[in-house]
Amino acid sequence: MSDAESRLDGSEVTVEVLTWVNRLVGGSGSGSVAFREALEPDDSVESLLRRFSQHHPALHAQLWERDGAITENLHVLVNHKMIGDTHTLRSRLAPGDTVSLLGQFSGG
Amino acid sequence: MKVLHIEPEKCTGCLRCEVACSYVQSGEFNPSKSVIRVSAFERGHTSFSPYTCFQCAEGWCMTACPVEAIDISAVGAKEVQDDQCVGCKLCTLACPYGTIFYDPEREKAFKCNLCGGDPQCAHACPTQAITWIEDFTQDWTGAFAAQRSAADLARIGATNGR
Amino acid sequence: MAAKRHVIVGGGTAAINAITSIREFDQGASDIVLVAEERPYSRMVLPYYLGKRISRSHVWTLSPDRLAALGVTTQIGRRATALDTAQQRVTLDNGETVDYDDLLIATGSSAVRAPVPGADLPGVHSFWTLEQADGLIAEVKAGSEVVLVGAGFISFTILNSLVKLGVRLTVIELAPTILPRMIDPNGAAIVTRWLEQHGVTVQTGVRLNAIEEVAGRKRLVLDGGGELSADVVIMATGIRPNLGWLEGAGLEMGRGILVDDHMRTSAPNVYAAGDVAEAFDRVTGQRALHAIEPAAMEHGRIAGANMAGVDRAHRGTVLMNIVDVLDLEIASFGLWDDADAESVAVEKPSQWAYRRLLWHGQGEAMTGAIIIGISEHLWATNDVGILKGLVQDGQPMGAWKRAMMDNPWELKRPFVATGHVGRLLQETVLGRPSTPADEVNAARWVSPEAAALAAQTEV
Amino acid sequence: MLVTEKKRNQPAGYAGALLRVDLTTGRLWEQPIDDEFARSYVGGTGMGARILYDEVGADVQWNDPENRLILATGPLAGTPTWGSGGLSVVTKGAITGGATSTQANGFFGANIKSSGFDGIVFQGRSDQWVYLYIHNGTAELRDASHLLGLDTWETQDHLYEELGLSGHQLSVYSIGPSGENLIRFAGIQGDYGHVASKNGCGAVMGSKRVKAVAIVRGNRGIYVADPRGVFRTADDIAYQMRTELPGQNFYLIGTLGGVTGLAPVGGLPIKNLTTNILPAEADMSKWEPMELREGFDHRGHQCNACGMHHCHMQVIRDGVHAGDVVDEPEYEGWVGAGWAWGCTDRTKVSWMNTQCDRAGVDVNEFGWVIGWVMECYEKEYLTRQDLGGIQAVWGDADAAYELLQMLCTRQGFGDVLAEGIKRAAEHLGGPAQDCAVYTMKGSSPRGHDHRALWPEMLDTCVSSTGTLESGGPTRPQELGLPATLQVQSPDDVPRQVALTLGRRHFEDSIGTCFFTTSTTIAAIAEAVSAVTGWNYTKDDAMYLGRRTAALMRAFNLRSGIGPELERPSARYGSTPVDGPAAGVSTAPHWDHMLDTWYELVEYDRESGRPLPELLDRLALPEVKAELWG
Repeated sequence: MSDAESRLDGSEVTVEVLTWVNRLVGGSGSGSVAFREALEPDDSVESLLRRFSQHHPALHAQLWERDGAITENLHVLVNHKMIGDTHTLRSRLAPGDTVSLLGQFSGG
Repeated sequence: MKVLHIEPEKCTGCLRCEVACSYVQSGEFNPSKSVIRVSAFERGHTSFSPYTCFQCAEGWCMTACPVEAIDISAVGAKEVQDDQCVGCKLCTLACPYGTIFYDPEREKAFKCNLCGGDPQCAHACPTQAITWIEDFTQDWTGAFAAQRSAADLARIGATNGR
Repeated sequence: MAAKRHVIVGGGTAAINAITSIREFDQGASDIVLVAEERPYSRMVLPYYLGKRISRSHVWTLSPDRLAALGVTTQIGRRATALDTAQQRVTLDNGETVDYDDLLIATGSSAVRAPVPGADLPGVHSFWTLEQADGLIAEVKAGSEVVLVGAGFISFTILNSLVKLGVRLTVIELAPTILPRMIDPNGAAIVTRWLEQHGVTVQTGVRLNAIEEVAGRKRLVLDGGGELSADVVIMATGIRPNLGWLEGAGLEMGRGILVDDHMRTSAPNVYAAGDVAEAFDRVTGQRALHAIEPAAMEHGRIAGANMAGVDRAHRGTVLMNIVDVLDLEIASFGLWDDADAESVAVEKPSQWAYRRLLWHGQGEAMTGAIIIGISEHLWATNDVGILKGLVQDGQPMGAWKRAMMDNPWELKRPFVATGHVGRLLQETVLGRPSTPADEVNAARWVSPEAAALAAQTEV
Repeated sequence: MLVTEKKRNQPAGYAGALLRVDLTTGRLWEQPIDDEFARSYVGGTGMGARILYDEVGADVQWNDPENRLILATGPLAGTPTWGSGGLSVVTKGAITGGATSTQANGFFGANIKSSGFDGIVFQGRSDQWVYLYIHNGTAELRDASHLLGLDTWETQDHLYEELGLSGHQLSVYSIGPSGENLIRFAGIQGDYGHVASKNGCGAVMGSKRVKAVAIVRGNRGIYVADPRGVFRTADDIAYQMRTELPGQNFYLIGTLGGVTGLAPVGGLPIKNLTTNILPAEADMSKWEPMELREGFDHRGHQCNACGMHHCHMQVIRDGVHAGDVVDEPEYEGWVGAGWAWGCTDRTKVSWMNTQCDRAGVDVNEFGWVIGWVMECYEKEYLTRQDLGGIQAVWGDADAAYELLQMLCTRQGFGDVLAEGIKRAAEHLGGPAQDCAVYTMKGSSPRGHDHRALWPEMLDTCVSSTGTLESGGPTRPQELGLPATLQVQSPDDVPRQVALTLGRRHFEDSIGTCFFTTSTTIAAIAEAVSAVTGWNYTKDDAMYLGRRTAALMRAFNLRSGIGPELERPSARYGSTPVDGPAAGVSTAPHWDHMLDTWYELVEYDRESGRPLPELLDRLALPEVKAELWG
């Protein structure tokens, strides 16, 4: 999906869906599936994801808890940094940012 | 006719069929009372297959019974009638597959009765290695067992001349 | 044209199977006459009757209703006394005669007592017929001292019941080990220990010289001066086929009536089955007397099919026995006693487990086996039947033979991996490809008259 | 030999007795499990913690005969609930000198219950090496001298032949050479690939001279209170596992997704935490989960009644070990037997993982030990001579295998490594010590880089069990946590670890696998209720879990393990120098996180003691008396 990245214009962000989570957006469950998503004014990480997931019912069903929060089962990264580091879910996104969704792993 | 169709390639050896079967057979979770039994066919504790009554053509157990305690049920199972069975074990001796057993507690023979047409082993199997479908009874496991045990057999052969 | 008349002499397992087979194939097109001394019952269940595990009514096999349903005419309570193969005629003990188009001799066998003084005293029992079972039941009480003379299969079938009835039991045997015609000395030693641990006294290598009546009890005088005292003596010293009535009939005889693979005797239209028939042994291919229930069943079924005009050959019976002693299972198959065999024997003393596998002439096909184990362990495996399957199928095991010699405890893998299941699934006694439920209804054939009667009574 | 009668009035779901074994005297006896004990401690870790607390005093060391080694299962074991073969091991461990709770699965739980017991409690020390044989209510110590030196798989192979059993007819849980030689991170391995690996429980077993526990799949049935309910709750959990997160992922691929899933967040440990940049030579396409599975001939190898596509065997396709049957590594195995020390050849890692299982060592600690040795070798803190000629170059699987042999037999420097990463590092001291990954309690982390995953670092450090105590938060809202948990938030992290405390203790008490209970605690409690007939709620489950946690905490305080040890080693707590978590650090927040955690779990911040009010609520007056006078 380098194609998507190279053609980003000033008003878009990349949403990349990694690991098994990309099965929920039509991927194979491995590697990365990336999308361009138009950025709207005042878009936060959360509002962008909310709009993005509307196009992907399987993801939508798993991403949002009943109370509207993002499920604990996914990690959200902005520009390859975990939420909480440089961004929170309410942080504004800038054009060219990359939001990543991937599965959580623990234990084993 | 529906049969218990077994695909050993799909069996993971979890023995959930035994757990479910034993409940139907004995009212408790007790795999020694299960009439479907999973064995490993490869060294290293792997390559498993379930094994149960084939409901064979003439029913060696059924014809051996001196008191006609084994009938054929509506779904084609050779079925032990507990009230008739005296526990003489002739059926266990006659069956060349080893799929009819004796319960010393109840003093009765017992075997697969296809759960009256709703086999619980097939329900319990998480991988559909056991299904209840229209087919002809056949040797489900022979080729699989031969293939998976070939390496062991070679090893045994290699130590033969020792 | 008059319907063909089948005459069956004897009411045991062979006879019953012959009758049901005839009906399965001819759907009632023939006449069947059953000549039996007693109302048919199952000998196999008598030990359970003795042990009060089943009711007396449970021993009957062919009830009058069932006989009627099968369209069988009966001469119950009659004994055949002579056979005229030229006239195709059987004479009964009341002087009547029955003519046959074909005849099945299935007169079974009788218990034989050791020929010692006192063997016929009251209180000395055999256990073979229902009448004898009734006689024994009347005498055996909890706390009775019982001596079982003979430690063979028949003895062992009633041993459980006797112990459960609470008798004090002693078993004596002429041979050096118990169950001499069923298991080898290693196995016998395990079973003997088990018996002793369960309070049964076992004496082997002991000859009984006489039985005496002393103050209402029996005294058993043994060779070498020993003696035993008992309330009840049971003689389980063997059985002999009932062939006396055939003297002069001209049938070819060995130890029994010689039959071919269709259960045909040397006389035209005369068949023999069960304990009287010297038929083929599956493993040796030679004729032998197999006085065992499965042989009677197979013989009867084959004879019945052929009598019904359906050509069916028998591949021979696997010699096999199973008996348990207080939940220790003991079984043997085929040529378990073969001096000319390569064999392996293993034991797990703490588990009371033992097995021997035998390979005749160092061949690659397993030809015999012995298995012993505690019931609750043994029946958690498929091994009993698998041993039968291996002997029955008789296929070379190739490299698996070595595996089985190395580890005789693991039978299922060699059995399955060598394709026995696939071959055995092709095999049935009567050679039918399959038995869907509707065909079984044929096996349970009911005459139209009986069906009509049943329909009426249901209303 | 102990011969027991079949029980007729045991609590539903239980075999009804623990098998007690005094190795010193050779005496075996039954400790009946009555309703009250079953209800209060459930099984596994719960019962183990109670026995440990009651019977092992302050002056008892891990290798003293008076230590107890408890191997127990729980009420769900042997039922149709997925993964119901569970074993939980509780003891005073060789690594921390404190309580241990470590699990394995396979068929232990199902087989031991069918043979008449819910668990085994070892005490004393045998003169001779023995193995414990259990069959249908009988138990017997048997000579094991002929099994010495065999690895865990060979031990099971050997007992199969010796006992004339095969496949699932026999479960063997044994120690390998590592346990025999008292390697401090030796575990107990069973049924080819299931390891209770933490806190040196295998060394404890070795110190008692028990080589193995051999359990025949017996014929004692398990009575349950509500059989239909047992099937229904099992089906409900299975349905959730198949269709909903987080279980769905484990259902489909087990833990195989960990390597590619953790790398993007900086959670994949590479070369002893020296970097988080994937090595150039690593072909990550081969590490995608389905590629890992399909890169080998794989064979199902599930635990009792389990429908997960989790545990498998693999047949190695190529290389010198082609044709070998190995256990498909868990995520932890891929790391400990490879990534942690720079080996990214999946075939070599897979093979090495099984060598660790066979030797009976904890693969996590193995990874940290080898990673540390290789780093020290690179930095010349350790020379080839120190290592008996081994060239411990990053990623060299042959060197790692030689080091494994060396430490399992305590030869040369292996004797130092056998003491575990903390003690080995302290032995060398200086800058070498600073490279080692461990906690001050002596334990080492799982195979994640916790510098990016703070909850696990905090959990590992405050734990009383020798490893993660709370575990990951499954369905956190159920426990009053927000759904979205920020794993690098100084406020969220201690809340998450604290409010989850107790869940794992309950899960590890019921006889199942924690992967197959990746569902709500309410659903788990309902399954336990169906089996036992006791109406457990979510709150009951957490209460019982918290109680077990408090017992273990009290035991650790008695053993001299307090809050002062609750921090990571220098490297473990360091700041990632590169990769996704570069610059992120727990250090500035550590005290704050501990403060918050202590407040929420209601333990005293200074002394570490559970507060009196908590102990009152948990109905543990004897613990209160011991801790507070």
